[in-house]
Order: sequence, then structure tokens, then C-alpha cells
Amino acid sequence: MQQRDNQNRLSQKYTNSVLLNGTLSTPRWWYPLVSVLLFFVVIGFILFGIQIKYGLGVTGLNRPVYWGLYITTFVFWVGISHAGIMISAILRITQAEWRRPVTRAAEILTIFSLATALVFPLIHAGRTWRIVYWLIPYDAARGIWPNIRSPLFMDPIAISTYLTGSTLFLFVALIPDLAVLRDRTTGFRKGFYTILALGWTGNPRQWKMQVVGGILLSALMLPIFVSVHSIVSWDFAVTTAVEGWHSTIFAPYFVIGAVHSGVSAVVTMMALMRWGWGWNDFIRPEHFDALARLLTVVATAWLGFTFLELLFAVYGLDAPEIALREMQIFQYPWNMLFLIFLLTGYILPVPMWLFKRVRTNIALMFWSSILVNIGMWLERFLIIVPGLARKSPFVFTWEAYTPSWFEWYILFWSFCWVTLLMLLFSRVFPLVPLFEQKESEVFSDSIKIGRATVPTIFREEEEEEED
Amino acid sequence: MTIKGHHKEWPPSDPKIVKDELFSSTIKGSSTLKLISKILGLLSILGLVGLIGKFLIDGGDQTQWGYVAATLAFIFSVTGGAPLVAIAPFIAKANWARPISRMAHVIGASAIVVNIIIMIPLLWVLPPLVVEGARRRSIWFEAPVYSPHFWDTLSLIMLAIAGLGLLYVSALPDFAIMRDNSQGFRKKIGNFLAGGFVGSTVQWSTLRMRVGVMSTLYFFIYIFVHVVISIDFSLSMVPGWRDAIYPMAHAMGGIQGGVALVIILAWIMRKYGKYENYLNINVFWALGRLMFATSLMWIYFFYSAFIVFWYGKSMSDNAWLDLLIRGPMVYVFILGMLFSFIFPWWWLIWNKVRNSINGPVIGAFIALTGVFFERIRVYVPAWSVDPKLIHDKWLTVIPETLYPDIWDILLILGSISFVVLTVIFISRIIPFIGVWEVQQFNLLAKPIKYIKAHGIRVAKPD
Amino acid sequence: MKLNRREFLSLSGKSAAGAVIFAACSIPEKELIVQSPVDMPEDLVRGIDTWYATSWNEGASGDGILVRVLEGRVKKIKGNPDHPVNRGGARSNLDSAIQLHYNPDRLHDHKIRRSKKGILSNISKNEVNKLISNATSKDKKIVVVTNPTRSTEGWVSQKFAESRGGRYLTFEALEESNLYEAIYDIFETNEIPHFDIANADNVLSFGANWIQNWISPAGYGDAFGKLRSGNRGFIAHVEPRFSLTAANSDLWISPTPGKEAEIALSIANIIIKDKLVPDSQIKDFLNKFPEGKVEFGYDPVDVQTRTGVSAKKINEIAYRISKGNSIVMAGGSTSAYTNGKFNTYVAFSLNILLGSIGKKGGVILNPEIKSDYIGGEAKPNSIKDWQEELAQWRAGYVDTVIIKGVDIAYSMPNSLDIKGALANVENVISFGNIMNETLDASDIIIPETTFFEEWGSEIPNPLPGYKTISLQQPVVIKEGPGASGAVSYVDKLIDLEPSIGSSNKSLVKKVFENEYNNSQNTGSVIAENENSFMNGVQQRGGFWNTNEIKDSKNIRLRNPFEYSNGNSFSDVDSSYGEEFHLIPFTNTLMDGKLSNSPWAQQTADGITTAVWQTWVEINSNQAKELNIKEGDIIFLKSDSGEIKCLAYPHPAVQPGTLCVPTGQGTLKGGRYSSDRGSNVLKILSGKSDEESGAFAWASTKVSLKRAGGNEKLPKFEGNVEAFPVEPGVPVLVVAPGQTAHEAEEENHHKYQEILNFRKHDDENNNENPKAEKGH
Amino acid sequence: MVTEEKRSWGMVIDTDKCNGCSGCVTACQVENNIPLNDQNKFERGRAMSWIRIERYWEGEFPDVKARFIPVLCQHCANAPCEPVCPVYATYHNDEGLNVQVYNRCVGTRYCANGCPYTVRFFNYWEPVWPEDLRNHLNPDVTIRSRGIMEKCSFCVQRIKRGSRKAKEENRELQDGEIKTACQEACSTNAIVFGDLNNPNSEVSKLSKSESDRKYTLMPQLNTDPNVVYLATIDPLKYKDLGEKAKSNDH
Repeated sequence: MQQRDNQNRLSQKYTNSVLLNGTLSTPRWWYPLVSVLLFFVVIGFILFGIQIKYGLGVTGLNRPVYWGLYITTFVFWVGISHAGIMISAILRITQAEWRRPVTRAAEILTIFSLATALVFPLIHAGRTWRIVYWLIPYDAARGIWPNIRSPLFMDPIAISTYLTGSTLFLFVALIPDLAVLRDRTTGFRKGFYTILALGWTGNPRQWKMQVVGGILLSALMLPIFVSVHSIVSWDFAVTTAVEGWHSTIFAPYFVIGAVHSGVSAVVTMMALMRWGWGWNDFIRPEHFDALARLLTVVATAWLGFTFLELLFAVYGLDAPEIALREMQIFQYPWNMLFLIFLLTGYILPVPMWLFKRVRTNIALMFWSSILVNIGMWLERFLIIVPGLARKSPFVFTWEAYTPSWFEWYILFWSFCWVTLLMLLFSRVFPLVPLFEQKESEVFSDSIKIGRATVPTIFREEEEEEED
Repeated sequence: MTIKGHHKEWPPSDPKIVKDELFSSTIKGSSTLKLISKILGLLSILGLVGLIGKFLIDGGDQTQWGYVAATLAFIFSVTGGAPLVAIAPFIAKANWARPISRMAHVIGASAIVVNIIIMIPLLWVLPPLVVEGARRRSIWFEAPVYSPHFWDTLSLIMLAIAGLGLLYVSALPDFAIMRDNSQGFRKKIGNFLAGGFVGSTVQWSTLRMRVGVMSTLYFFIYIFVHVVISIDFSLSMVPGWRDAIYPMAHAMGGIQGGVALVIILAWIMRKYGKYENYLNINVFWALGRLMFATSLMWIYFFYSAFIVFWYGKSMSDNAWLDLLIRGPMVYVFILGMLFSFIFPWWWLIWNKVRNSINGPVIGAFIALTGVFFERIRVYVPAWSVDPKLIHDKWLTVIPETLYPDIWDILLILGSISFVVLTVIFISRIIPFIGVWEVQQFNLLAKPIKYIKAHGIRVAKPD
Repeated sequence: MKLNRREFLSLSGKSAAGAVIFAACSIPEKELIVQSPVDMPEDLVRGIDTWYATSWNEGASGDGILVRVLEGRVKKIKGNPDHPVNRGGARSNLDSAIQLHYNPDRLHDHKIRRSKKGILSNISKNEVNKLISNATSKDKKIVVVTNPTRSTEGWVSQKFAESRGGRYLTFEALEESNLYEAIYDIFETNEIPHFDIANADNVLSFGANWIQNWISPAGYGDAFGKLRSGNRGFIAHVEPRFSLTAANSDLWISPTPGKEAEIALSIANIIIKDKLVPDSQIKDFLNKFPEGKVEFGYDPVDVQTRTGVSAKKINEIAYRISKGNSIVMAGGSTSAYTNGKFNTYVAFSLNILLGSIGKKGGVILNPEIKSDYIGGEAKPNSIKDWQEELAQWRAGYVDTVIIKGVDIAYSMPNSLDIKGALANVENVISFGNIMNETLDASDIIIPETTFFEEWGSEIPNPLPGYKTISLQQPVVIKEGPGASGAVSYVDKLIDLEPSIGSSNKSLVKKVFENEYNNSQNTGSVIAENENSFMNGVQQRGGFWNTNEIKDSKNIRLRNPFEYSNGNSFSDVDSSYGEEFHLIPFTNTLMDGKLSNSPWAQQTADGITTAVWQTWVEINSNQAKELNIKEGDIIFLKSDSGEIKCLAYPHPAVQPGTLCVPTGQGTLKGGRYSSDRGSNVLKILSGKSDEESGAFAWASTKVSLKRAGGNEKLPKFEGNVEAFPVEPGVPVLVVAPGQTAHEAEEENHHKYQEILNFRKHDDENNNENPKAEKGH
Repeated sequence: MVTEEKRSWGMVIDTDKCNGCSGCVTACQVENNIPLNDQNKFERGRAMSWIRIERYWEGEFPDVKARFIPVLCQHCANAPCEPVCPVYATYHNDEGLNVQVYNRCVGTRYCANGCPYTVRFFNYWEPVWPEDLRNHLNPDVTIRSRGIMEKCSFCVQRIKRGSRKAKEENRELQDGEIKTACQEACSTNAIVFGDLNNPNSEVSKLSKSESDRKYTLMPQLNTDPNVVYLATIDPLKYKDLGEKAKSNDH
């Protein structure tokens, strides 16, 4: 098919046909992969059931290490969820052109990782079947309500708000593409898309509404975006009893870390999409390049916060705190974890990203982004567990913690779960927003300055540009 | 109050006109300007008197020096913060900031002398790490006892050098223009400073590279300065105060003030320097957003600390609240909260306000005062803590409110006016809107009409 | 004397009459219906609970206890504040005993082994009765074996043995007959004196782990509390092992095992040389010692060279105990060496030097109690007796052995080969609640009642300085639904020999009727007739009479060096190496009595906090040198066997010694005791003190072998060796007269010194040079 | 419950009298139906004991000392465990008790993290007793199911029984009339329990009197505990008697 039109832009036909190849047709690898994932996911649910039946004894938790892998993973997924808004909302407001093909994927990642994160408190709690008490005001007749002072109560509120917002956000951005699908499907699916497309015909007014809605939502999402991980961080920071938790830097530290891991996750996903569906024309090296630049800045800021956090941990000169850090940084096996965390979190990937050659190399970007998320998971683990293992000056109660295979599997399960959801989604909705793609094609142009041809972008003049 | 219509105001496309217009401000100087300068000069001298007086009277008693420290913190952080307004867009290859980047750099270089002067007596008063045979908690753990004095001074000097360097590097082409287009001492200066810049392709690319390096360097130094000074000059003087986000909040306050300064200066240049075409609505709009964003960031950092202390309720947490919130400076705290967050936030949240010339300026003035209050709110109580308590696990005795004496007031006025004076002085030499910046701006951005919409076509060179 | 020490008893004491001490009244209607959704369920308590006063013969040396009974079930035990021996003092093992009563492995049926090779099988009561009466007919040679006790039970056992012309022996695992010997030799009495710790100023104990489990720990615990309150007394303890007493003493001396006497004599040496006590006392003390032996032979400096114990410490003790009322006690391991009697005697003789016999806050001699229907003695038969006895068994001279209250098969060292002996006895009849090795080795097993179900009377040991008889009364039914259906040992013997009496209950009643007749309206219960007297006794948990005390104080001295026989043991150097001194000790499981009680099993050992296992304590530095980590599997080999245990290194073990707790490792037991840990009693070498024939159970040498494996040692402590991270946190230590605040200040400074943030010397005027190091 | 005057139950523990016999521990197990701690629980660090004896080492052989301190729920007036519970399962009642309402607990274990004294315990498994052993369960105390937190309740059931009895006999509750299980079991009387609001009670005399051995655990956390400790006395604190005396820092 002819790809480029006379102005050397990707033809819209081509765009449609390629970007819908995951939706209107099915890649060869789709069914096998999905069924394998499904298998693992089901096992995960069975194990969860077993844990509910027999109690949390199946984990490696003890006293005083009452929080372990589950909470770590919870924080991890909440962190990942910061990808979506970072990419779509912030970059939208700051008018970063390169965001366009990535937005949808990022938003989906947000939603599914959030949904997964919300599951973990259930898995973590001792009496899951009563968890509803925790979330919903119950027993109103007896005047008992959930405790609003508890960060654990703020968490679900913040997260569910975030989830709602992101879903709306996704949907608004989905409508034009739904219309496209509606026009290209028949039968049941057509009906399905017709309902979802809300009668989108693409007239100027609808477009205006869609754009305004998007921008408004982005503005609204930003405070939530910040609040979510801040509140999660306060789960720990407000606790005076646990060494290493009661630090004022936690909120921004967690948020920046979340962005670090979230955006890396997006990179990972972009690479997979490019490989999986062969969207080489749409997910292009320059996108990875831009993301890598962003990541370099974010990661450096994050490193700064890490440094401050450690600095002030020691600053206090409390004996238990010192003991804690000694264990965390110098004692086996924690020192190994800490080393890996530093290496994968910053020392390995960031210097790589300084080179354009790396930034534009999809495979390298893929692996480096994976590294980052290993590091970020370890970061959470190293914040949560050692503090508990070295809790308070009661040396007598200091314990060790080794997660049971049970916990490890649930961690693995969460990854399968998210991936599965993404794949299912990809079967129904396009992972790359077609209209954004087309718009960017229209807006971009190039002019001659002196001898050089410089790519340009048209900006409607209600915005100023920052990149 | 917005200005209707598009492209009424756009830099003239002819480089020559641009050059003349921009250089005109360095030559012509009204009588009022002279008068103002005289007054400022007088005030500056009084400020020096104030500092000396303070030193002679309270030289022995550190608890009296809160306001001096606050002044230093205020001046170095806001002036130091200004260049970041130019640096961030530069890194992000944003075009809009080009007209104001020069001003930002100038402000960055304007407070060097004041900082050093105030620093000298403060170093004298600042207690060493070891007093009464025991060493207080600090980030210098087992380092020599005068590490704070050494490193904080060094960091300030580094900041000064970096600021000057940044200004010089980014002003190089304009010096060249100055050399080529003026007579008398300006020619000499230009000749001396331009260092044989003729605008060859190589020189341009090295220039861009240099600016980039200097900018990054400046940013890191700026952060470093804030970390060491905020900790050594306030945090580590309060027993039990342990606040990891504080240096960042401190820096954020500085940037907030920096943005404010740039807005104010831009506004003055536009109004009295007649630069409507260069500093047009887009610039103020963008700066307004920045102003808004920085205010939000500041409150976020503040709150992250506040909630942890308020919820923690441990002895040291309560001590923090007692000392810095509901304590001796409670009213200043309220003012600070109003001026650095609530007012700017509620004011700049409106697009109408941001998208105007005067709106952002008012916001800027408010925020600037806010930053000043914030510095007083923190530094004065921190310095008034009884040195005998420094070895306690947490602060047990909350000091009384300390009111500024005449010397403090003199110093504050004097130092600020001296900074302004310096700015005016620099304005006699360098154009406050970079000529080459504007020319490049013109090259890259063109207002065009696309289908029905007004817009700008921006080129994105790598 | 102040009987009702605790107010709530005085409250109830006024109201209550009859056997019930507590009787909650009916619950007001309105409180029953009060329901607050935000309160704990415990806010509504219903039901009527009653507290019975009784005592536990085997487990608690006649301490008075109160048993809480609700809905006919035993719920809780606490010390009887009314009782003069323990004055409300309790021990963890009291509560644990409840689980012996309600143990899921409790025996409910008689069992029989038809032939020596055969297996045990259930059998009906009547059948077994016939067999027993045959086995115990007049013509049979019979031996009765129980735990040492002075009670109706003991009396009946004795009478029964006599009626058959048989013998009555008692056995105790870690026996202390040397203690009795020494006491007898000095004070000419079989009664252990009452150590008036409560009123003493200084207590010096040799090997006697009185704070944890030496003869009357509950009572001593109460006394300990009194000693430590008000004008705080000083406690010094001399024992190689770091027992709870050592841990709680203000000064602990750890001599090489067997050298205790040296310490004692060198203390005497100092006191005499520095004339710290009146000459008369010195004269008393010295008159039988060989000329100049003490004065010149035991200079602390020489002793330091001989025993490695700091002369400073010996000095400190000597000076302290020679002021005010001081008590010197000895027992436990001190009395259990081949020179145990010598050690014990010397230690006790210090009391004479200090003149603390018979005075308040000193050593108060107890009256010898003659009471009909109460027999047996507290002193167990020595190992010499047992060797002879078992020889008879092996030779088949004994037809029937009746065993009650002691698991001899478990607790005798391999060297005695008890099982072999039992195999050669025709009928072994055992009473017991739960399977144990002895029951397993016997031919007829009779499910025995627990002390909750049975009557009994006992003379506590030691007495509180005057006559006391504790009462044991049934608090739950033994027949009927939910009851054990167990058989009373005494009643059984009475069935077999009706001439002894009519029933256990009647015998016990008789004991107190006698008291009623002899007391002439003095003592703890004053009543107009026998019935109300008995009621009173049941209410108070016994009868005691402060008037019946020992008046005469006859001290009979002799030259202790006659006892110091060739003690091969203590001369061995304790340098590191293959050879270690093995020091067994009892803790919450006692000698295995409580190993079937989960509560006893899970009660953390005071020092190691280890549970559910057999561990070996080894000095942590030595362990480092030998590269032994906690939980390493260790095999201890002695001349009479080998056991496996898990290593627990800690800083307070004397290098060259190993300490292993008793109680685990029973081969046949309930679900909670079998297949766990190992039985250290088995590998004790059969050495004995030639002087007294006492079992020298602390004189075993073992070699240590690492099996290479490592198991997790179950313990309550976390995975970090608990040295405080910060001085004074969480346990704040003050010097006498120092306030907590001052101590905290000092600790804060000390901590800064640790951080190098403060000069290590006191004057803090100028800057800290240490803080500037490296620059 | 209906209470006449507001009481504030408190405890004074004299560490100088505590000899680490762990009688209190067992007594608490028995009184409060605490699940049996089998070997596995210890191996995995999940053993429950509402009151525990902590043993700390000082120095090296032969100048080694062991210090004991009983630790139980401090019933802090300013309890860090309370605000963090999302369901108000733990809260402060009007008698100064920090109570745990089992029915409401969902087992987030957040309170346990909030508690600096690590005296809160989580039921990792469903508690089980062999049929025979169920006989000795205390009917006054709930049996906690799996998945919820539990901790020392100052023997609230005894408090209720005691105050009810006093009410029936129409008299004031006498000081020392109500005894917690641990106090009862402590033969050395290191533990004193009573009403801190009653100026004449032994406990308030001990805790208020400037006998000045009194201290609280982790004062820096400002939890304002209702359990006050009296410091251990060491008559030889400043005496160096050993050939190699060591300080406790390492």
C-alpha cells in the first residue's frame, strides 16, 4: 500500500490499516500468549483463595515485619500507574509533540496497574472478606465510620479517584477511534462500538469539545496525580515507630520515583508494541529519544532525593536508625539488594541514555527500562522491610524476613494479570490513538534555515511551547 | 486587562532595528533613574552601617542574628533562582524565553557583593560544630569543626562565579555588537569582553555549548548552595529538627522568588524601557504559569513536611510545630502562607489574569514578599534558639519572638537597594534583552495563519 | 503475723465462709443488656467463678495455691496470698500444671502388659484389681518408689511397704542430698532452715538457684521482691552457670566448677584478716578448722590465681556481707560435685562466721514436725542407695515395684541401667497421668488422679520458720461426665491394705483433726469444733502455727576438710578444648514433669528465651573460636552416652563449660513431649560424692562434636544478639540514689561518646579532639 | 460500659524487682486464651505473648550482666496505633484503656507498625486447641480468629468483674482489688496495677511520687504511656571489679 502522500506524510489509510491490525485482526502470537497468561492468573487466584481460607501464615511475615512483599508490590504498581498522567496530561499541557502515539498505551497502563494495585490491600489484609468495612462506611446505625485519619483509608479514596479520572481521560481520548472502529466493524462489535462512540461524527464542534475536555481533564488530573503517591508515601512517613519511615521527603520522593518507574514502564511497553504489532512507522526512535531525555532528568532528580533521604536518615544519629542503615547498606543480603537497586535504578541506565545512539536503539531502551523497574521495586522493598526488621530500639524484637514462595508467586501473578488485561484490551481498542497520530502528521512541517532543513510544528496560539 | 488581537506586538524582523532598539536602553538614562540610583546608593551605605552596628552591638550573641541570616537567605536564593527561569527553557529548547533570558542572567549576577558582605559577620557569629566539648548534629558529621563556615562560603562564591560566567557567556555576542556599534568606553568594554567574537558558525555552536554547560553547572551549584546553607544556617541550629525536604523547599522558595524577580524586571523594562514588542503578552503569560507552578510546588514541599510532623506528634515533631508554626513567628507564618501560596494561587489560577501584562506582576510582587516572610519565619526562630540546648535530643525551650532592631531594618533595606542598584548599573552596560536571542527568536518562530486559526510555526533544531 | 497481705483477700476473707474463697453474686439485669458496639466483648462477663485454696504436692514444694474453677473446669492458678510459705508467690509452672490435668494424652484406662516382651493393652478395672492384689500379696517382696515427699501419701507408701516387709525409696533427678547432709552436720536437723531473705541485707548463695527453682522458689520470689524494696539488699551469687539467680544478683562470681569452697574460704579469710566481724564469731567459726588453714591458705590473690576469680570481687562480697544481716545459702550444682558436701558445708559454715543463725533476716532453723499420718522425708535416697537397690532388682530379689510420681526410667543416668533393672522385676506397677518412660517399662499402668482431683496434706519444704501443713483438696470431680475417671494412688494402696486406713480423705481429715486437738486455739485457724476447723483449713489452704518454732539453736561444728576428698573433677583445668564441664540445669519443664504441657514448653527460658527444644549454652567468644553458630547441631558425648542438642552461644557462659536444660527428650510421652530435644540426664556419669554417696550430677565431662547441620533454634528473642543499641535503652540502670533523669543524661552523653561526638573524659569545656580525627 | 467516675488504669513496673521468671507471661497466656505457641511459631518469629520479658546483655564474661524488662501494651494516652487504624478497631476508651475491638479488625496490621513497643500480635493462623485443652479456656475472654490483631487488654474482663462486684456491694472499687493476671503471678510484686486518677492508689503514688527511678519507654515519641517503669538499681554501677570490665557499647 502507498504509505506516503505527496507532502511526505503517512497516509491516513495506511495509518488506519496498520494501527488497527491488533483490533480488526489478531496477531499470530496473541492466542497462545493469552492462554498461558490466563493459566498463571488462575493459579494466582487459587492461591489467593487458599490464603484466605487458612490465614496469612502462608506468607513469610512475622513480628515485627508485618508488611512485606504485598505492600511493596502495591506501592510498585501505584508507582507504575503514574506513567499515564505523566505522559498524557503533563506532556499534553506542555504541548510535547512526541507524546502523541504513546498516550493511549500509557493511560491503559495507568488504569490496569491501578486496578492491580487496588487488589493488593485485599491480598494483604488479614480478613479480606471484611475489607468492605474498611472502604465503605458501615454500621451507620451504630455511628461507626471508617477512620478518616488513617492514611490507609485515604489510599483507596485517592486511588479510586485517580482510577475514575484516568478512565474518563482514556475514554475521552478513545471516542474518535471508537468511531473509526464503528465504521469498520459489523454485527455485534459494530453495535458495541456504536454505543461507546456516542455518535461521534467528527464535526468541528465535537472536536473542540473533545480537545477542551482533554485539557480540562489533564488539569484536573494533575493534583490527583501528585496526591496519590504522596498519600501512599504517608502510609509510611507518618509512622514514628519505624526507623527510616518518618521522613519528610517521602511524598515528593515517592512521586518522582513513581514517574521514574512509570515512564520506564511506558518505554518497555512501547518497545513491545513496536515489536508485537510492527508499528515501526508510528512508534519511532525519536519517541524513545524524547522519553529517554525526560527519564534522564527525572532519574537525576530522583537520585538527588534518594541522596537527601539517606543523608537525613543518618543526620538524626539515632542508634536504631544507624543500625538500620548499617544493615540496609552493609549487611548481607541487604547490601546486595541495595547495590542492585543503585545499579539498576540509576548507575547503569542513565549514563547509557546520555548517548543518542542508545536513546534511539529500541532494544537497548527496552532492557534499560526493565532495569529501572527492577531497581524501583527494590527501592520500595528496601524502604519498607528493613525499617520493620530493625524497628524501634527494642533490639530484642529485631527479626529477619524472607518472603515465602507464596508471596513471590503473587508478585509474579500481578505481572501476568496486568499483561493479560493489556492484551485483552488491545484486542478491542487500538493501542495507538489514530487521530492523535494523524493530527501530528498534519501539524508537523519543515522549513529551511540557511542550509539546514528544520522540522517545525504548528501551534495554535493559545499555548506557549516548552519543547 | 488582556490585550486583544494577535501580533500587534512582535519583534521587528529587521535585525538592525532590533539591535538599535535594544541597545538604546543602555545609553539613554532619564534623570529619575539617576535620582533613584542616588537614593538607593544612600540606602546601601545605611545598610552597611546597619550591618556594622549590628556586629559591634550583638557580635557576641548569635540569637540576635536571625534577621541578618534571613536577609542573606532571601537575597541569595531569589537572585540565584532567577537564572533558572532562563535555564529550564534553554534545556527544553523552548523559544518563548529568549527575550527574558538575559534579564534572568543579570539578576543572577546582581547580588554577589551583597551576599559576600553579609556573609562575613554571619560566619563570625555562626557557632562551630563543637561547642561545650560536644559536637552538634549536622551534615558534616565528623568533619572539621569549621566545615560549615568554609563550605557555605565556598558554595556562595561558586554560585557567584557560575552566575557571572553564565551572564558573560550568554552576553558574548552582544558584547561583540557593542564593540562594533558604539564609541567611547562602551567600545573599549565591548572590545575587551567580546574576546574576538565574530559570529562564525564554530563560535555560535561553541557558544550554545558553553551556555548549556554553564546552565547545567549553575543549576547543580544552586541546589548545592541551598542544601548546605539552609541546613547549616537554620536546620542544624535547632536540636532535633530533622527535615529531609527542607533544603528542597528552600530552593523551591528561591526559584519562586526568582521567577517573581524576572517578571517584575520584565514588566519594568516593558513599561519604562518601551519594549512592548519584545516582551509581549506571550512572555508574561508563560511567566505567569511558571509563577503559578512554583507556588504550587512550594506549598507541596511545605505540606509534605508539615503533615509528617503534625501526624508524627513525637517530641521533636511537636518542637518543630512549636518553633516554626505556632511559635514565636506564628503571624509571620500566616503572612508567609498567604503571600507565598494562597494569594498567588488564587490570583494566578485565572487564565484571564495570567494572560495579561499586569496580572503576573502583581502575583510576582505578592510571591516575592511571601518568600521574604518565609525566610524570616524559619531563620529568625532557628537563630534565636538558646545555644546551650543544642546538644539536647529535641528542643525543649521555645524561644521568645525576636523583633527586628533598627540595625536589622537598615540592613534589610540597604542590602535590597544595593542589589537593585547593581541591576541598574549593569543595565548601563549590557542590553537587558539579548540581541542575538531576539534575532534567533525571529528566525525560529513565525506567526502564521493556518486555515482559520492564528498560530505560530516553531522550528525545532536539534 | 500479717496473714492477709493483699487487700482483696481481706475483703473476701471477711465475707467468705466455707471452702469457697470467692463467690461472685448474680449479675444485675441492666448490665447484661448494656451493649456498646465499640467495646471489647470482654466488657460482658457472665458466670460465677470460685477460687479454691489448695496446694500441689509434687510440683510446688507445698506452696499454697488458689485454683479458679468455672463451670466445673479448672481455669487458672495463682499463689495463695494467705499461705505462709509463698505468700501469694506463684511460678509459671503452676499454671502449666492445668494442662497436665486437661492433657489430650491423659490416661483414662488401666493398661497391662501380659508378658515382658508383650505390648501394653487396655484392661478393665476389676481385672486389673485382681492382678494387682496378687502382685502385692503378703508373700511378695515389694518396693515402693515415689518422689521425695512428706505427706499423707508418703506415710501411706511407707506403711504399705512396711506391711509387706518391703522398702520405700524416693528418687529425685538432680538431687541435693548433700544439702541435707551438710545441714544435718551443722545444725543437727533434717529440716532445711528458713532463709529470711525478706528481712536480710545481704544474700550470698553458692549454686543455689533460689530465684528460679531452688527448693521453694515461689516463696523466695516474694522474699526477693521484699529484699529489693525499701532498704535495698545486696545479692551475690557464686555459680559456674549463669542462672537466673546469677542474672539477678548484684555480683556474680563464676568459679571453675568445684572451686566454690575456695571462694567461700577466701571470703572468710578476708573477713577474719580485716576483723570485719566480732572476734567471738571468728572464734566460733575457726575452732574446728585446722590451725591457720583459712587465714593463710586462702588469700584472695592466691585464690584468684587458682580459680581465675577476681580478688576484687571476693573482697567486695566479704566487705558487704559482713555488714548487716547476711544469709549464706548453698545447694544446686555446688552440692553436686564429687566434693559437693565439702563445698556445701563450707558455704553454710560462713553463716556462723557472720553470726546470722537464728536471727531475723538470717538463717532461722525450722522445727522438726512430728505429725501422725504424715510420713516420708524431703531428702531423696542417694545414688549409692539406688545402685544397691537396682542391683537387687536385677538379681530378681524383688517381685513387685510400685512407682508413683517419679519417672525413674527417664531420669536415671544410663550408667544405672534402670530399664534393665525394671525388666528383671516381675511386676512393675506404675501410677501416672500421661505416658512416660517408666509407665512404658511397667507391666500394669494405673491412670492416676491429678492434684486437682485428690485430697492430700503436706509439710512444706522448707518451712517458714514455724509449723505449717498445707492442704490439698479436690477442686474438680474425678468421676462422672467430663471427668478423668482416674484412680487415687493412696486409695488404691488402702484397698490393697485396708489396715492403713479407711480412705485418703479420712486420713487427710485425721491429720488436721490432730492439729485441732494439739493447737489449743492457736494458729491460723481457730474454731469451736472439728468441722468448722476443717472448713477453716480448707478456706486457708492449710494450717500453720507461728508458735511452734525451733527454740534451741544447737550448732555442731566439725572440720570440713575431712570432707574434701580427692576431687578429681575440679582440678582439671578449664582451658578450651575437647573436654567441657557439663552443667545440667532445670527450668520450666522441671525434671520432665511438665514437658507434656504446651504452656511449660512455650515458656521462654529466662536467659536464652529458647523453647520446645534442648539447647546447649556455650560461651559466645569460645563459640566463635570453635566456629559454632546458633542452631548448629552439637553432639555431647560423656562416659555414659551421647545426646544431640542445638548450640546457643551467649556471653555469660564460663568458657570451658556447657549448660544443658533437663526435661526434654522423653522416649515415650504425650504429643507435646515426645520426639523433641534430648535427655541430658541420661549422659550424666554416675559419679558420686564418696562422703555422702550423693549424686555428683554436675561432675560430668563431655566432649563436643559438631554434626555439621544447623537447625533454627526456636526461641522468643529476635534474630539479633540483644545488646542495647543505646546505653540505658530500654532498661535504665541507676546507681543507688541516682535518679532516672540523671542516668538518662549520663547515657545521652555516653552515647555521644560512642559516636565520637563527645570527649570520653568528663571535663567538656574545650573542643573535642576525637571529633576532629582524620583532618 | 457504665462507669461512675472516669478511671485511668495504669501500671508501674519495677525493673529492679523483675527477675525474669516469666511467671507473668504464662499467667497472661492462661488468662487471655492466647493461642498455643508451637515450635513453628517461634521459628518464624510469630510467637504471641501479650506481655514479654526482654533480656538485654551488658558486658562480656566474667563481668557480664543480663537486664530484664517486662514489656506489654503501654496503653498510651497518645497512642500511635489508634489514628492509623482505618476501621477504628483500636481506640481509647473512657477508662484510659487502649482497647482492641476484634470484630472490627480487618487485619491491615497498620497499628502494629504504628506501635513502637511491638506489643501488638497478629493471628497468622486460626487458633486451635485439642478438645481436652479447650476445657481450660477462660470463658470471659474471646477467642480471636485468624487475620486479626490482638494485644494486652489490661485484663479488661477482670476490671469488669471487679467493678461489677463493687457495684453490687454498693461500695467504691478498692485500690488493688482488681489485679491483672501478670500482676497476680508476679511473686516479687514488680508489677503494680491500679487507677492513676485515684491519688491514693498505690500505682499513682508510685508513678507520681518523685521516687525518681521512674521512666517511660521511648519518651522521645511522646506517646504518654500509662505504664511507668522504675529503673534497675546497680550498686556496683561505677565499680570496676573485673579484670576485664567492658562497657555495653559494641
